Amino acid sequence: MNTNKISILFFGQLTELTGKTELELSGIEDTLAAQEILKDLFPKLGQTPYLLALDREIIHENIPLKGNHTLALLPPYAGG
Amino acid sequence: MNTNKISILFFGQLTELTGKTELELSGIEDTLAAQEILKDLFPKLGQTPYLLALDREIIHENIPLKGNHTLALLPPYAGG
Amino acid sequence: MTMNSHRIRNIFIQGPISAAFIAEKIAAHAVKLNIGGHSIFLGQVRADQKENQEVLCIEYTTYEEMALDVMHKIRQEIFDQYELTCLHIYHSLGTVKAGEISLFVFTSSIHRKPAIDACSEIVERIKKELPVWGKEILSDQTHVWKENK
Amino acid sequence: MTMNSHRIRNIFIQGPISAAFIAEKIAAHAVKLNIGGHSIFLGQVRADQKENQEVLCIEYTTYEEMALDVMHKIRQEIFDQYELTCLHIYHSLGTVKAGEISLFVFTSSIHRKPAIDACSEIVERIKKELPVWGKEILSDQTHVWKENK
Repeated sequence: MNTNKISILFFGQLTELTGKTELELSGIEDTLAAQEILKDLFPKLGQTPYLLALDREIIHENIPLKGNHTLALLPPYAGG
Repeated sequence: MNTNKISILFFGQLTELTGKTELELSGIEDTLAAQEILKDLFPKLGQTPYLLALDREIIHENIPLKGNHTLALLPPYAGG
Repeated sequence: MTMNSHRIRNIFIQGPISAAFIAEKIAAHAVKLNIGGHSIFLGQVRADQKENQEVLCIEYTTYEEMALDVMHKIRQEIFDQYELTCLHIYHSLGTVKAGEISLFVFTSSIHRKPAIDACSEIVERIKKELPVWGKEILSDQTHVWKENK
Repeated sequence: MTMNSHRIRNIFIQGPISAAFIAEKIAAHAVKLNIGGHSIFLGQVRADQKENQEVLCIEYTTYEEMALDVMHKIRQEIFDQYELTCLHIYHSLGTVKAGEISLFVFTSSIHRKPAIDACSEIVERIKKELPVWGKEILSDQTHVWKENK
């Protein structure tokens, strides 16, 4: 059984949309599963573009989650 | 008979080479004639690259000189 | 290739970047006698019209741990790619008003071309890769979220 | 297209360009609320090795009447070519020591690209087209004449 802890971080407009800056999930198989759960918790996430960063690295495909990780949801950047 | 007055200006290393910053020539037909006279006066000019500016505009061909003008000898630039 | 190129530097400054701060950084390079050219980019907050209101200021936030990783990687790659003598980058966090400066990129090199090219590439990469968000506060106290194109 | 674009401006400054002067020019743009990006180039005198000596300083001279004509033409062409909000150019005359700044080009625009591209093009044109000469004074008090490539 997967007992990992996944810290979820929200930034920018996603903090407004979810009302949170972070939350913790556990027992998550992979990043796609995390995204599905988050979409159930916060349906508006489905309409919003964002990138995923796993442990501070942008990921573009589904990654299995063994052990503890940080998964950040990054809306479009506005630096500069 | 051509009684024009041509002010000759020297800049940069040409002031060292000629020992002058300016001089006046008169009765000069065209810019090529001015260059020949200057080369006779200052033989070292023959070995030195320079551009000619007639009345503050770079020229690349021989120009007849009617009336009074300023002819400047411009060695390689070093601005910046 | 350069001092400190392996150390992670903090690039973030609370509030706007002042002209005095920029001057101080410029003046500090007068002792580097092999530098022939500096290139500087400054990003300034615009009072754009949005939803019939005017942008008064931007509140910048970041994911700092990731941003410093990203910036460190950009620094390394830029130093590998261009013959730079120095490279300094500062970005504001918190509130920066219209007319104030939020980004300061400063490159130096022996001849001018590496400094100019590197500066412009760093600005592009910061806009695309640095996890920073900007909440534009409008004159009616509503807000919109800025998005880089 | 811009204020004063038809007036011939003097670009020359006696001696080096100070960081404080640069800061003053940057700060003056905080009231221009439509500017999004500034690009700055600074030329700094290098202590190059020449003929086994070190360059201590450069003594700059110009053909001022012609230089101002040339600069005016460059300004006009750059404003025609790029969507600039502002353009400022300063060049030193007289003695500028190694480590000091002799050229300051400062462009501003609504979005960053015109400022960046125009600044770099102006620097290239100044090096090629501006009638300015530089006598490099070496550590043994002899001199050589600088030539732009």
